[in-house]
Amino acid sequence: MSILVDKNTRVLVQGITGNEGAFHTRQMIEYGTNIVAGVTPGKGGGFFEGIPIFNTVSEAKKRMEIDATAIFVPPPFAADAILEAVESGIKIIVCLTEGIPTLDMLTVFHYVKSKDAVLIGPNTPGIISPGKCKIGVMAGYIHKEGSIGIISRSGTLTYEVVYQLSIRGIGQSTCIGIGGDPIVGLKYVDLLKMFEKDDDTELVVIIGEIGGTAEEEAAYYYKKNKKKPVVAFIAGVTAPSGRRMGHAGAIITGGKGDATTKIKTLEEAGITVVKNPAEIWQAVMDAKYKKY
Amino acid sequence: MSILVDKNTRVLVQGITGNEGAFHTRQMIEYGTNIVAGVTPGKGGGFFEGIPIFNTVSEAKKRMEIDATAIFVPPPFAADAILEAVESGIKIIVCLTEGIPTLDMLTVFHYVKSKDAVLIGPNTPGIISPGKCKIGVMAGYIHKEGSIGIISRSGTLTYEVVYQLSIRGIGQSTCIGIGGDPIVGLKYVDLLKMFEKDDDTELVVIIGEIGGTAEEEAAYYYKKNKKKPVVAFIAGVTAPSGRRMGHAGAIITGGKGDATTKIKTLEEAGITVVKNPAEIWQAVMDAKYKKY
Amino acid sequence: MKIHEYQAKNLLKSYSIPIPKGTIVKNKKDAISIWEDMKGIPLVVKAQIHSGGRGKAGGVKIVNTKEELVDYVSTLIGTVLYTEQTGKDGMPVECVLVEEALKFKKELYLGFTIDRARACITMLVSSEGGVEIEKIASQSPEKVMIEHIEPLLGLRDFQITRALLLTNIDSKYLRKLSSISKSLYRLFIEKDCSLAEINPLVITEDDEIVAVDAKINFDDNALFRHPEILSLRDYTQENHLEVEAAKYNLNYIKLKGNVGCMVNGAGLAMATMDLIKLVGAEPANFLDVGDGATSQMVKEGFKILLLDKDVKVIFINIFGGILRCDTLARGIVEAAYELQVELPIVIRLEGTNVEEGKRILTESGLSLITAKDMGEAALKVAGALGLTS
Amino acid sequence: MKIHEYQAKNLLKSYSIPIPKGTIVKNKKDAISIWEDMKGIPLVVKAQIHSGGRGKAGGVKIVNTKEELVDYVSTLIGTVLYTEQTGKDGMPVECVLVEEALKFKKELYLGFTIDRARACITMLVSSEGGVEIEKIASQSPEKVMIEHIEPLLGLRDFQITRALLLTNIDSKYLRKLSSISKSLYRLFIEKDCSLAEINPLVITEDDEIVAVDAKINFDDNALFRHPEILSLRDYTQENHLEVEAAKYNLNYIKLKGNVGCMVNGAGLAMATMDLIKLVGAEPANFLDVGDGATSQMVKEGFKILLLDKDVKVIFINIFGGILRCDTLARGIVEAAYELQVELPIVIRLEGTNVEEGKRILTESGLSLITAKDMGEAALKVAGALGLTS
Repeated sequence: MSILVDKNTRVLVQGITGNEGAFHTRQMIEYGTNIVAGVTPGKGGGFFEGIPIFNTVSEAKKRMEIDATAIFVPPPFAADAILEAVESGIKIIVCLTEGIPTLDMLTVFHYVKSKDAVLIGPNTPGIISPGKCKIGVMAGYIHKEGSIGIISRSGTLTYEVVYQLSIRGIGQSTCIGIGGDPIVGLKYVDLLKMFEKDDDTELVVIIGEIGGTAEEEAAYYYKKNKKKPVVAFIAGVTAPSGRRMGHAGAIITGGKGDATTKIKTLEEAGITVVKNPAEIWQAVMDAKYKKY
Repeated sequence: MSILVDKNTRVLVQGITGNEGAFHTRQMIEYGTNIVAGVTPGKGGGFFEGIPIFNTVSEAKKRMEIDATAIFVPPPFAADAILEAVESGIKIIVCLTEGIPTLDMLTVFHYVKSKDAVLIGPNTPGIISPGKCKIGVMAGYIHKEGSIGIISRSGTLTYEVVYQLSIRGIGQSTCIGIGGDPIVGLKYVDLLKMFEKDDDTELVVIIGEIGGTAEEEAAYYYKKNKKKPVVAFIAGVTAPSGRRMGHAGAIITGGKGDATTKIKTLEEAGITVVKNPAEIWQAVMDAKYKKY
Repeated sequence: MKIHEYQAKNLLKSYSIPIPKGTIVKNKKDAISIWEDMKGIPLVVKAQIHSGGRGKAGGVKIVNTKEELVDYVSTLIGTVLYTEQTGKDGMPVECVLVEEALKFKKELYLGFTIDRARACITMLVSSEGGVEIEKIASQSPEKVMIEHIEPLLGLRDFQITRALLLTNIDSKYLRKLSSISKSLYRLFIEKDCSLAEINPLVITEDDEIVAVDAKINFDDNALFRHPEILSLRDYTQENHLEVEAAKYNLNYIKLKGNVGCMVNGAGLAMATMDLIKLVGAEPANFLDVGDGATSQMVKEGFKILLLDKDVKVIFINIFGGILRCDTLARGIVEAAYELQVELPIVIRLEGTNVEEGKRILTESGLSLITAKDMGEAALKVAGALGLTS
Repeated sequence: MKIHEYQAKNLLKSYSIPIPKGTIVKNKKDAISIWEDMKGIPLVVKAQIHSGGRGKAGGVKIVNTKEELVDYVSTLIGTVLYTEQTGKDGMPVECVLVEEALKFKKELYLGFTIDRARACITMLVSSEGGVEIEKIASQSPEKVMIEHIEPLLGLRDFQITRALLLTNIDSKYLRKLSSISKSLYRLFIEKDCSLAEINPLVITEDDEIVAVDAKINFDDNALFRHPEILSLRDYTQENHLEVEAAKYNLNYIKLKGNVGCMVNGAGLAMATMDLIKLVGAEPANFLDVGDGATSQMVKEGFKILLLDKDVKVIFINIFGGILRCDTLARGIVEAAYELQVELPIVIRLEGTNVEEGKRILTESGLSLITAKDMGEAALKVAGALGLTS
């Protein structure tokens, strides 16, 4: 099993004929993702790699069965693309775009919620249920089917952790990048709840970083509802205050969102926090074989 | 029994020290309504007829148990007053104000809905469960406790109908003015559903008028879900097209909302539509004693 | 509230929506002056009245020479036009709009209105402009694209794109049309419109997109926050009795019958009109003096009814709730004396302090016809008109 | 993006928020000129740098005579200020703001920011202005009123009234404060701010409400739609290496250590910094060349690291996903040759085509220190610095 996406997930790609969209659509197909349609306004009626292209999401939705969408649309138009997907009735939205204005995302966030859809990202590498479905830009081959759930705010750091695990034979159920922006859709706490319910996930890895309080929210939830072991790493112990560390959301402001506070809150909730990013695999193994 | 309000309803009055607010607060108290607090910004800490006044609704809500609010606030500020009430967690809102801009009401409508509150009005005489609770401006004495539910878009026409019934010994369970504006909170269909569930209501009178499709929506619902007899009257058979007949919502536009269509739709749904407004009591008696 | 086409176009212009070159003309001199300015290009002259159907009524014409222009302008100004919508009174032409007669390839429709059932603003787009949207909608509904606008989101690009692509408008016009749609939406919101439509919105031979005709109505309830809109009101386009009534905050609408009626409350007023019709007579008006009518308002209402020469009988139908019937009866008696009303007056009073009210009427010495309920009152109205029903 | 106080005040002014009379001064002549204009009323001179704490650092002063003004302005301009926030490099004063020194009765705080957890804009109001809001919030939280703004509703009157009444501000100021609050909110929205605060917002002795200091930050992601804001950027207030890096789309932040690090991806870059610290060294910078770094970007990243004289060791940590390690290795080799790097370079490569990448590095003849994983790489970095860990 896995959460959110699996072998049966039928995927739309918004912006399928753009550079990024086209490249990653090919990669996703190669991985085995079931891409059923694409959208590029003005190119409706055409095909990309044999996949029908529509002018609008609502047209695609009317003609095809669609469960999820991957959005590869430039920042000025990406919020609109998410709204279009939600309005058309798509329930799982993965927005890969980096650089969407924060105020646009405030509206998007509330609209997505009001329509009972879920949004992964923006500014995310996407979601992958290894061996089943990949909606995103991560390299598929570093993943391995298994029982570890991973929730992260970053890209390559997640690949690093996944790789540490995979080469030691520890596979993953589902890996999700929640996105590096200040306002994202699903957060740690939402996904932790899903993993808690997923029979095939036995342990969850949380890869956090400075900025915001999403890690703390997960800790508060976990403190009261812990069922499965959770291992965490928080990046940015050495990050200075008030500076945006690459990700728009990775910033300590007004004394809030520093790594030390996050680590403390997670540990108080009974979560194992690893200090050395090179040793996350070790902590996972310890927790996995110590059992709960 | 009754719907929405009864002997136990604890009522706030927003704009309690204004002319209208003060006058009708006294009338409501006289009728037996349980007014527990008032709000007038800047007059917090004072009292009106022994009732504590607060500066803000949230303060009133924190200090007192409040179930419903009556809003007597001038049009430019009334939408804000509704929003304040909803935001503070009040679930039944009766807005008496006439003349609120329509665009303000669009926002209000959706916000009320998103917070699971109900709004009666605006531009309504209010709601009365005879003998139990009156939140509004109708003359209490013309009502009589009984088993007829009344839903109407107008004021004096409702009094007329209520009076026709009361003087003939036919009492009412609850009488609600949904308001004469184009955008109002609860509509016929919402209230019809409530009356269908209310054990003490045996018959419902719908007093409609030209404009919009609220009567038709009720008819569509009734056609599929009829349980209790419904008698209706539609005002405005002689009203010209394109003119606002007193109520902001009473206007036939683009060939929509004329009385003849409404009457036809209601009759097709199995509702008795009275043509002569002086004989509504007769139709109610017929339906009541014919039984169902 | 309604405004003239030229006023609507000025508003569009202030929102960067292209309109034809032109100006408002009130006399011969203005006409000559615009002819010189426009250097002899073909012009269209459009009578400015608050009504559609001006073309058929002879209020719109293309002119090719200076003489034609001056002649036509002279004929139009000061005249009264009778369209399908104006009824028998017609509407006076106080000014005309003279503008370049554009050559265009295509007429579109673009409009915003309020969807009452969904409680949202709605955008309507059609590739078949130039005729009434209701007509297009009933004849070829597939040619009218409707976009409901979520209050949280406002009008979104994807909606504009969708509506335009589905109406088969060439996508090369998308950018311009999208910008016009957004501007019109902004105007709708910022000016509290109840209707804002451009019809036709044309694609010219030079691929420009221009608003050739426009109709903008405003929410009366929101005029308090738009003095700039209120100042556009043209009373010459409204019935003079209605204008008079509005001064006293009375809701009055002139109709074509002969029973002048005065009622408190809009619903009861409509019901009273319907009742008059049921007994074979015709209401001369709608008059709502308000749920909380004062004796002063009753008096002003009386005056309005008496100014209407069509009125043969007056029917007063009052249900006193919070308002006391005695107060009201005093107002009626006072007004009847002062105004020396000679028409038959049928009165039905009910509600609070009704007995005292009736006593006042009886003791007034006026020859008032009273009735115990609405039904009886209506029959007495018919009787006063000599109708046997 | 940050802007200067004077730029923020100009923005406030364009939104009808009152600011003190004053002007920006860049030299002696300007100073004399404003002295004449202001007719000898007491003035305050404020150094314009992108940092708080200017007062304590000697960057703010009230002057009462022309000489005092000219002297102080001359001293400030061209100097470098060191505040609590600037760190050891300080910030250069290129211009100063000279304005009337207002007499006031009360200092308030008014600010808008984004609440990430609730995904909404938040208004903060305090009756205790003049100090940092974080300080007020931690010392007397009851004095800070927080209003969360629903995206559907926007900032509402009832929220403003509530916030102001609860902070015990005299209700006679309500109307003015409400208007300022709405304006600042509108500015926040229309200019895509991440922070907009007026602190202090003062009530003067004449009962006027004036913004005496303001701080406005903008969402970098939204600058593409605000060229007017982007033009306010002052590069003199930023680290020159960071400015240089930004030209090549590199995310670079100067820190105080001596290990120059280059990483692909922000999270991995932070983790790498943390790892450097764990082995007893200090990162000299944060440098994210992006998930999809090209060999060109790697080269530019190298250049930036070499420009930093503090750097003693270079640590390259790359996890190639979609990006292939062989492509990357070629970029590194090429750059190292071209730039003639003499510092020790520790490289850790992992991911797609890593074997080919490693072969390229080995065969390059460069004295690169390679490592099999992040942990080993960090230890080798420590070793290269002569640290025994």
